[in-house]
Amino acid sequence: MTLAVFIVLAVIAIASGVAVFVVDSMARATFALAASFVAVGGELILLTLDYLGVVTILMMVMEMAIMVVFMVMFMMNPAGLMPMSMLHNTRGALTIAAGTFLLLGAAAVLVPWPARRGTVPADPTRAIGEAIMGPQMPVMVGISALLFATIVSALVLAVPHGRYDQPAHDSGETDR
Amino acid sequence: MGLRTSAQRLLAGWAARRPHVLLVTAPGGTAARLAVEAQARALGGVLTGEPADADVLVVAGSPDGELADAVGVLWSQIPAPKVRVDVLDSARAAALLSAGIHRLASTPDAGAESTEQVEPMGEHVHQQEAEMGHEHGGDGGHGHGGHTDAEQGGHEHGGHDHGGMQMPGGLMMADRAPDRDGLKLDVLHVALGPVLPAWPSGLVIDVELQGDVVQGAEVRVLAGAGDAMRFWADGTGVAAGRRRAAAHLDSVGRLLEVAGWSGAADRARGQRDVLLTETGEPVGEAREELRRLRRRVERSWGLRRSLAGLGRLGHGDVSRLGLSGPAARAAERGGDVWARLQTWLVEADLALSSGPVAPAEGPRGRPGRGSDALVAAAAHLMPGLDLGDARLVVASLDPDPDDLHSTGVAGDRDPHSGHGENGHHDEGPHGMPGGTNHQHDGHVA
Amino acid sequence: MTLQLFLLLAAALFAIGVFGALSQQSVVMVMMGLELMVNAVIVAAAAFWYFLAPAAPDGQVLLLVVISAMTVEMAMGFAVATLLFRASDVDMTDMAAELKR
Amino acid sequence: MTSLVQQAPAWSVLVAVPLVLCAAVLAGSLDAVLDPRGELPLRARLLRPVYEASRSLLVQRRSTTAPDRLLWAVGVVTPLLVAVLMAQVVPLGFAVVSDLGVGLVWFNAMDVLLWAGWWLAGWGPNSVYSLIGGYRFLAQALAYELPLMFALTAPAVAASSLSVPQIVAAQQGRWFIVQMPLAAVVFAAAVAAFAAWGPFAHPVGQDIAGGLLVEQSGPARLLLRWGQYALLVVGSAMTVALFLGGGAGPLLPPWLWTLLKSAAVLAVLLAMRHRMPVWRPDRLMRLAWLVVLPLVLAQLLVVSVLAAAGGGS
Repeated sequence: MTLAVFIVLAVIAIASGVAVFVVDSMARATFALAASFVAVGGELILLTLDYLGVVTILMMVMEMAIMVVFMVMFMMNPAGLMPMSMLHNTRGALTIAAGTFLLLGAAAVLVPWPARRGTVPADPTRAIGEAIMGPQMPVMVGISALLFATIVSALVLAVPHGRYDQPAHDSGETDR
Repeated sequence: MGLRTSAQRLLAGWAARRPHVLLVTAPGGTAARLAVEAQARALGGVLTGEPADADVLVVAGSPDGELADAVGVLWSQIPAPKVRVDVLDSARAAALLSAGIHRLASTPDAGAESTEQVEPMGEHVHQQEAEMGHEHGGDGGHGHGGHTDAEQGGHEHGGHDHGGMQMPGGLMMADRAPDRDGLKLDVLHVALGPVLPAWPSGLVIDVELQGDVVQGAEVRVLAGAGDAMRFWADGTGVAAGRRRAAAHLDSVGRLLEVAGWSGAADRARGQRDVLLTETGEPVGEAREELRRLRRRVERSWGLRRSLAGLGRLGHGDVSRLGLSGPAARAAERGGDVWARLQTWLVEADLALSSGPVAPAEGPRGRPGRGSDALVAAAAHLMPGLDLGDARLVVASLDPDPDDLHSTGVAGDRDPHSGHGENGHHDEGPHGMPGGTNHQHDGHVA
Repeated sequence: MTLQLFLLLAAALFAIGVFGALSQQSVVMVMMGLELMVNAVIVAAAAFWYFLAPAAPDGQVLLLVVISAMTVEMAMGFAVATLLFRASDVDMTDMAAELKR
Repeated sequence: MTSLVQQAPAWSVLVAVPLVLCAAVLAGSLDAVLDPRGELPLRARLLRPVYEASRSLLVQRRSTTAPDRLLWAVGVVTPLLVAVLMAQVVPLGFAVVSDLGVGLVWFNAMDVLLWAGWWLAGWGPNSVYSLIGGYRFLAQALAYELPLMFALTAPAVAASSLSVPQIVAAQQGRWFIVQMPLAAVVFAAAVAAFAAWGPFAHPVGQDIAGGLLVEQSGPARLLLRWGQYALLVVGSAMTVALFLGGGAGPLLPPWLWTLLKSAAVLAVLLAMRHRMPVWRPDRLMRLAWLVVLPLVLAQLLVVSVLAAAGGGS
């Protein structure tokens, strides 16, 4: 049963992953990627990682909803109504990709993975909660600092100079 | 289509209990419009602004020229089963509308002639029901003009472009131009009007949109048939004061509808109807009702927050644009959308108690000039606003198409241009990180 | 379900991501390739945690770090894309390379 | 009243779907009853969902130029689908379809699916107003999502669990609304926001000719409307579970208490529709980030301190 669910989700994840680079429409590509992430979230739930699986779905769908705005804003042909190719060096990329898959796949199958140590905790969510609030606290502190730095630098990069200079004449709302 | 079962009849009967009426007003059709609005409400129907949602198309007055074409496009966009009702005489509005709705109920698809047109990238299935209720007998051929790629026809959402690249489906790729954040983004050309919810029907404002931000605006007025009577300005019947108050309440209703407060809008329209019909109602009672509405509106924190500071017209603008009437007097209160709303409410009250504030003027200002100036003001204010704010500004000025038409300027004057403002605004944060002011490209029908 | 199956899934996703990142011209599409590679890393990390060392929470913490890294990558990617686009109306990697000259 | 919420047998999934649909239809009736406009007899109001459904079933299919049919269809079904998926973790009385350990996060993730769903419903038809509606929803989503997340965090901290049944169990003594009224209000408002309802109806606003709904006709329109109602219903039930003690109450059976409380919350949400103006998204954004978010964080701090103090004893 779980094997069947695994296979279905895996097929969805891979098929929509391929679809990202096959479909013409940027909107479709973005939401194909979102579907791939949702399927991977499902795989995590299969591995008893309920919390991380659901969080993956949450984060990635949100991210893709924002992403699609950028796609539509910057791309020449977001709806894919006009046939045009946005690829370069397809053959080389395909070769490298196939090589990567063969290499990683061979490693996955051939490496003698060590035996399992320990058992899955009764509540993995509690386990990770206690870990990040206990011994792994520095990691989370580091991540939060990184996220904050990201917010600041992304704003600095993306926003034209003087965006937050309040206009002289009014409170900066849309009145004129 | 052989499945005309009793079940289908039953459904049609139920469906007709809640008709969705799309109302188009042609110049001179104001009286008919008011009658239809009242009757639609009484029949349990709802007025809708979207052809996709309509099953009864009511045309108040007789459109011609471009407006008639636009009505034809609208009719073709309404999915069957559908009924068209033309109302010229307000006295017969109720009977015609009821007959139309009855027709809708009794014949789910009897006599339906379906025309199928398959176009390159989209199919349009028109199935046409009985058309009925012509006051003016011989005119059988309402534009069922198929799918014209019209920029008019309020709901065709026209995306015609200048010299763009041709794409499949007859679409054009959008132009690009710098937006206010310094990004070079696509420009869409969209016509607002002539038919939109809570919009002065017949008015068309061609806007250049980047995302949902208006970068330029040009006004056109679709000419109507003959010399329309200016209902609000020189209609006869009830006393001048009541008529003036009703005119302002009509505008208030439209503005509140655009602001998304349909309950209060409905109250304003209800009072308007009472003022126009029941001449016997004591002034005191009408004023009390009006004051209650005003208190309700003025106490709404959300509305005030939405309207205050928007679309400001100072004393300088008033004289430069030649504004008169309430819109000019609103400059005393700050000259924004909120001030214009308050001015209408205050002046409606004054009109009831002691007659119109400026008896020589119409509700829109100086006769023959008022609405023209309002339209110019709208075109002046719109660039730089997002589409919702632009709609609020237009609704707060509320030019009267009848007024525009009868002055004779409408047909052949130069469009008032907002291009002087040009597309580049650096007016500061719109308050939306990554929100609505984004673009899309060529994906517009 | 075995570790190998999960790793094969991860390898496939990673390879698709590599293809996308190498072949696409648009900056945003390249980012989508990167996202798919990170997606593969998530699968692999979760599988290693479950099949090799489920008792230790370190694997889960690693996953959290990966997910955060993905959001960071995304935010910075958007910022850079916007910057490029503002600077020169470009969203293609080839053209961005030409800017340097 | 001490019994914990039980997980219902597996077949309850099959019951939950029609239950949500029925509730959505009843919400349509309630909406019509609460509609201040017009002077219709009660019967005509109660039957309004039937009339509307009949219209939708008769209407012919209608299309636009060059639509993205696949994504359009996905967008149209999403709101109703999300409501059904959310309902899996919302307890009715003391039974719940699935006692997912992380039910709260599940609810949150499902509401994020709406970001995609509403946007797609706007993108699909290939029409200006409709797409603007989609963008407006995303702008609004950025405003409501963080306050919503922190409002959800508060009961989780107080009950020290992410499981909805345990949160219900934790407030049998005192409802959480007592110690976190602000979180409750913010949560209910966020429900209206993700359903694009009432003051948050900007994405379907009249000023853009109906926005997301402008090109939707027939069954598509019906699905979106019922989706909105279903979201409001499920959101109300979730408010009851998180803040109003779930099925707790004297005399009446728990399921009835849940229904009564949910109906009350739902009525408040529905009544907002015609009685308040729609808030402009830029002003809403300002309010959400500068006022509501700090307030909710302060609320969370209070709840956390209380929980730490209570946990220490």
